Amino acid sequence: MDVTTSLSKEQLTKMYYDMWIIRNFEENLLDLYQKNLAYGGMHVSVGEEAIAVGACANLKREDTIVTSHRGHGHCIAKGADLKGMMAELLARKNGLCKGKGGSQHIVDMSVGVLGAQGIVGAGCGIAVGSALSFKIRGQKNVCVNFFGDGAANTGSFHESLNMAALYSLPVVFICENNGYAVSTSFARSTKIDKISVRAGSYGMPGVTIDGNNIFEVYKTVGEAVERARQGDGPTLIEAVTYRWYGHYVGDPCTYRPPGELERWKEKDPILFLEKYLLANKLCCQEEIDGLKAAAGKAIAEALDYALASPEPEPADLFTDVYFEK
Amino acid sequence: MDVTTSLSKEQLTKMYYDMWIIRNFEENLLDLYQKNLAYGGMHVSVGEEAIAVGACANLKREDTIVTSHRGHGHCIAKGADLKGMMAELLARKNGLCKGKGGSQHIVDMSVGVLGAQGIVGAGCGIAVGSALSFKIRGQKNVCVNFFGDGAANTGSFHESLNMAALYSLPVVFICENNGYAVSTSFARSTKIDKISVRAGSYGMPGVTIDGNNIFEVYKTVGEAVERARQGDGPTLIEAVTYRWYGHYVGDPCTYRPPGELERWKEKDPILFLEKYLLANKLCCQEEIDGLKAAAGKAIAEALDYALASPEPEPADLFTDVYFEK
Amino acid sequence: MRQITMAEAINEALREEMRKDPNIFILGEEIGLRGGAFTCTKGLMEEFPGRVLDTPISESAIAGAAYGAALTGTKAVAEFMFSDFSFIAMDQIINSAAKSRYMFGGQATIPVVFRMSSGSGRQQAAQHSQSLEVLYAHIPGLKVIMPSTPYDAKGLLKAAINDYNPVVFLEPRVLYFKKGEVPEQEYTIPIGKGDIKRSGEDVTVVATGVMVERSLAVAEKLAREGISVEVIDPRTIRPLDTELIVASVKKTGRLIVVHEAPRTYGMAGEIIALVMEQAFDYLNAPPQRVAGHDVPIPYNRNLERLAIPLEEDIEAVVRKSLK
Amino acid sequence: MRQITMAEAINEALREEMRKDPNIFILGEEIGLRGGAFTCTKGLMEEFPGRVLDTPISESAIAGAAYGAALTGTKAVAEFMFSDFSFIAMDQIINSAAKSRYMFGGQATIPVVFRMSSGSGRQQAAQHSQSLEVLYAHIPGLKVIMPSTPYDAKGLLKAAINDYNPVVFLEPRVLYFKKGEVPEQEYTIPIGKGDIKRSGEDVTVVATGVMVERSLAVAEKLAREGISVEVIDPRTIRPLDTELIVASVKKTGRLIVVHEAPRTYGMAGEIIALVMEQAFDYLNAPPQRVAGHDVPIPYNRNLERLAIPLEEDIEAVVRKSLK
Ligand SMILES: Cc1ncc(C[n+]2csc(CCOP(=O)(O)OP(=O)(O)O)c2C)c(N)n1
Ligand SMILES: Cc1ncc(C[n+]2csc(CCOP(=O)(O)OP(=O)(O)O)c2C)c(N)n1
Ligand SMILES: [Mg+2]
Ligand SMILES: [Mg+2]
Repeated sequence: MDVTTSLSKEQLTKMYYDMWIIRNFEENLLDLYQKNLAYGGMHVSVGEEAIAVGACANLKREDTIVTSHRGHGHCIAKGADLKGMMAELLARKNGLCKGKGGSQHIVDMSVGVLGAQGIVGAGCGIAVGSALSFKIRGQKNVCVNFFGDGAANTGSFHESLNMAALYSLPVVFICENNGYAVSTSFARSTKIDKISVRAGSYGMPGVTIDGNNIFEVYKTVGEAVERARQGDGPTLIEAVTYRWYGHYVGDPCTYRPPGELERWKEKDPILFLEKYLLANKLCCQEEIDGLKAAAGKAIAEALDYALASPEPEPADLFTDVYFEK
Repeated sequence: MDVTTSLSKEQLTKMYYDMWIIRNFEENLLDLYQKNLAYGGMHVSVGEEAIAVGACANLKREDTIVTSHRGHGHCIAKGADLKGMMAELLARKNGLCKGKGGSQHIVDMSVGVLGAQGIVGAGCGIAVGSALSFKIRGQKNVCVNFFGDGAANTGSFHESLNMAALYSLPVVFICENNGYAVSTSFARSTKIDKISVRAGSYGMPGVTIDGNNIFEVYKTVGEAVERARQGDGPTLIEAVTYRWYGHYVGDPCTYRPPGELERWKEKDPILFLEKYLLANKLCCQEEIDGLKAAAGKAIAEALDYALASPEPEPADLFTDVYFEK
Repeated sequence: MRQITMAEAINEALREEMRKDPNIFILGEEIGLRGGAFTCTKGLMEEFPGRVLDTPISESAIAGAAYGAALTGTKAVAEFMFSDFSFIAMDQIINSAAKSRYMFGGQATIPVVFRMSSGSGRQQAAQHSQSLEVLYAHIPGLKVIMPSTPYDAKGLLKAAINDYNPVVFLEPRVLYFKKGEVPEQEYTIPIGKGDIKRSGEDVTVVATGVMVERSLAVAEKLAREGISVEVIDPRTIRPLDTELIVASVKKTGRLIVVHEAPRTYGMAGEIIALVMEQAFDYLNAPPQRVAGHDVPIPYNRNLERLAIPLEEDIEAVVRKSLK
Repeated sequence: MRQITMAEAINEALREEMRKDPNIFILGEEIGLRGGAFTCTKGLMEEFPGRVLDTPISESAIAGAAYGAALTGTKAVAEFMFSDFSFIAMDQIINSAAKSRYMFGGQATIPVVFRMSSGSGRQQAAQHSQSLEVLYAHIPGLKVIMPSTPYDAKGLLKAAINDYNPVVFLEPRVLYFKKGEVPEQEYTIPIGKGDIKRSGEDVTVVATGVMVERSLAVAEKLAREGISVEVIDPRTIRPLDTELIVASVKKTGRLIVVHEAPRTYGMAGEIIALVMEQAFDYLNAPPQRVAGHDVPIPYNRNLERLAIPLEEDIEAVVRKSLK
């Protein structure tokens, strides 16, 4: 893990903090969902935070991401406005989508968050489009596309990766293999062991990594981003991970073998980094506690903001259908 | 090529004859198209006959095939009614589709020809369905799906091959890589060299063969068919070949580098088998000439039949939209 | 009579037909082990091993395989969790399934049902809430069904499974867990036959899906004022029971069509045009539409509620037509 | 005035806009090296290196990439060789492009045009001959255009490219190589404005695409008998120029809608319903539809010819409406 030495304490603590922001944000959501303040289709990524944070730590503001239905973490890691996100999930007028999009359509164009996607697999094509944009405009930017193991079985994945490779586009495809697509285990959706082998079908590099090890994520994505930025084309990265809370809020998770969740909890990506920070004396316990508390506070503030935001008005139903000059 | 020894003279001469039938059929079509007796979208496979004939020689009547827009050869090799085919291409009432389908929708359910497809890539899913049918009914039959290099870039290809492998279905995917999708060369459609590597994305065997060598085709497909029949799942076979006459009837073929066609004509699959038959003294020149003449005669008869067939009547416009008891 | 939910009714229809005919199979995402995102296929994988296939997230292969199986004589029922996902399968549904009998000059029969949950009402936003009946009903070769009660769902699904044509079967999602009367005895409902859900004399309201119960509530309310509303549920969107609708309009002289899908190019236009062609002289008032607004479905629940016709919207138009 | 074909007009529109704005690119199958299956993009790859992309046969990636580029500020024009292939891209066109401005609460503009050739007439059979305008025009968030002349094609395509909304641009295939007057000077035509192709007093004929010239021929013929037919081409299917149509019907008292797409759930229904709502009392005769038959398009050229309205069909209905 020589990558660790290249990361400053500031970077590392920011990563640690960001992961807590994501976890706090989503664990709050679970509660808000229970209270019927957030609703609809909602998918949390608790347990997978290292991928979002490790990947986005390599990106500039002008770089873009396209994410899936399980996108809160990616949006946060890319810098989407926390308050606007929370307000959106609460379907409020001050939400990033004015309450019209919700969890599956969170967007923050100002920081290159091109949107969560309700359609599994659709993001791959959109990412190709963003990368095409960069190439055509001569911008040295990169698009990162997050999606799940299930999405890798869609036609959109295939067509998009082939096109990205063909045009040598600046895009990094990150497949979060969390072992399931809803209740369907990875092994029940394809006969292959590793999604990364599919890179060979497009003539692009592919690699499988431990998605709960933020250093590995940071390093692998960093190299792929650099390659993309230099004009050397796309990469497929499969990051193996696990979602603690099931597919959707309320999922009874009966499909999980006993003990599986517990084993994965031992691989908690946040704890992993925390231990590293402590063991290497980069932080003392007090600092750790301070970072956690700060994250909690940021979320509480976002929640206050969201709760204070009004509901949209009936007239809002009719706006934003078309752009009008 | 030890396969040759397992083929009887009868089988070999039938293969030779069938290839001539296909070539005669299609070269006649070119003429009929000029005369405006056949029309619409029409794609001939002259130069690729060894794949159709070599593959279908492994199939039983109850086995099925699904083909593409370039499907005349496959239909003929699987035993579709020649007269009905010719009448269909002339848009006549006695055509296999009563004149309503034409070249891109030729079908002959009675011999397991499940239809040509106007939509590139669509056949892959249909083949999966036919194979599913066999599996669910407990029939030990196989479906062979023919498609082009261009089709391998469609989402349908990806989803279908993954599904076929997942369920271990009795289907053989034969990708005829003739170097072009319309005017777009293979190298301009993907970065990979061999389509057969894509088999690895689905956990199925994949192999690239010389599509103009009928022995290689016969043997490779034979093994794949046998594996499928035994319940051991699908195979992806890439058969490299070349279409002499361009994409569609009338294609000026300006995209071809000079000399390319000539080089491929030297690899004429019919001549290849003819030379083999003569060199190994399986046939004398007289027999060869007799087979050619017989093929010419069969096509002439089919054409007579077709020309004698009436046009559909106006009322036929309204039939066959729905099945009615 | 016994009351069951629409999800249960659908489950029974599948189970009964699969018991009778070993040549029927079903496929889709989450339909096996999990029993369906909306429980419609619960218990079927256990009862029919090998005939209930959990698929990868591959809508186009699902539809292609269902069509291919049907083409080769095995009756297929494919489930799409949300009708919105069926766009990915539209090539297979429309270019292959709908047209092949015709293209093949009658050589093929295509006993396939494409089941899909439809409509808004669960705050799932724009990509999980559409009502797409017209996109399918415009296509020659397809039949399109949208039941509004458990009874209709069961009877029509059984008919659809045994129809040798491709059928798109749209199940209003918010009705899955509402109960209604369904007899224990077997029955089917013919495709193409509408149902007079309430008879009346003053105005004909043609409504589909969720709009049927809303129209009935309005009819009930207006009845107390002596206004007699006839509520017709065509149940089958294609082929449409034109006869039933035209006869009703000839009786009442007034037509209102109510649907959840957006107004513009929605199904109301077709029904109004048909009635104009066949009963122009019988109309005492301009035919009216009460339809979803021309907007994507929003996430916020209050906005979502306003996006499609409410009882008060229907009531207002009925009153207007009687003026 | 100068006469050019519709294919040339489209080519000019693309060329002129690409010259003005380096931020426009085009992508599709066969559009570069070959210049388009119907020559619409001839010469553009040479003139605009890097901005004309030949794609693999990957319609869903074409549409996804076009949308993604537009979302990030690069104007995209995607070509689908046949509108029938756009089914494979419908998820991207409808679930992504049409809805994202709304879902994103106005954060996005989507300057993308999905060009596609449309209709029958070349004996390509059922999978290469559809008229799908209603499937797109039913969707809030999309604009849908179908020109009937080279002049309209050029002016409207230029407007579409510069519109910040997703536009589906349907080009009647059999009109590609017909010539019409197109000025040398630059012009655009506003989206949403219909055109009175011939004014008249006795009956309003609303026609689109190929049906415009057929309707005009009928009008010409009937004029000799003193029957005065007004022919309106809405040009934009969504948003529809309702005002123009309603004003015409108020004048003539008679409405006939003519389109190539199959009758059932076709665009005529919408236009008739609109006119009923806004001009019921002005109608002197029941509004009529002359539309494609409810069949897939057959291969045989005689049958194919009969599948869509002929001049004689239009004429018969016009005469009937005047009785
Ligand atoms: C095209 C499409 N099909 C089905 C669904 C329903 N669906 C939503 S999420 C999901 C599973 C996705 O699995 P995966 O890609 O592994 O992502 P994960 O949820 O595990 O993060 C499914 C099937 C959908 N949204 N879109
Ligand atoms: C989905 C779809 N896109 C585009 C086309 C137009 N088209 C017809 S054949 C063809 C090329 C097919 O190439 P390939 O698969 O290599 O087969 P070949 O013609 O070389 O046999 C194309 C693009 C189509 N029919 N269907
Ligand atoms: Mg997953
Ligand atoms: Mg090819």
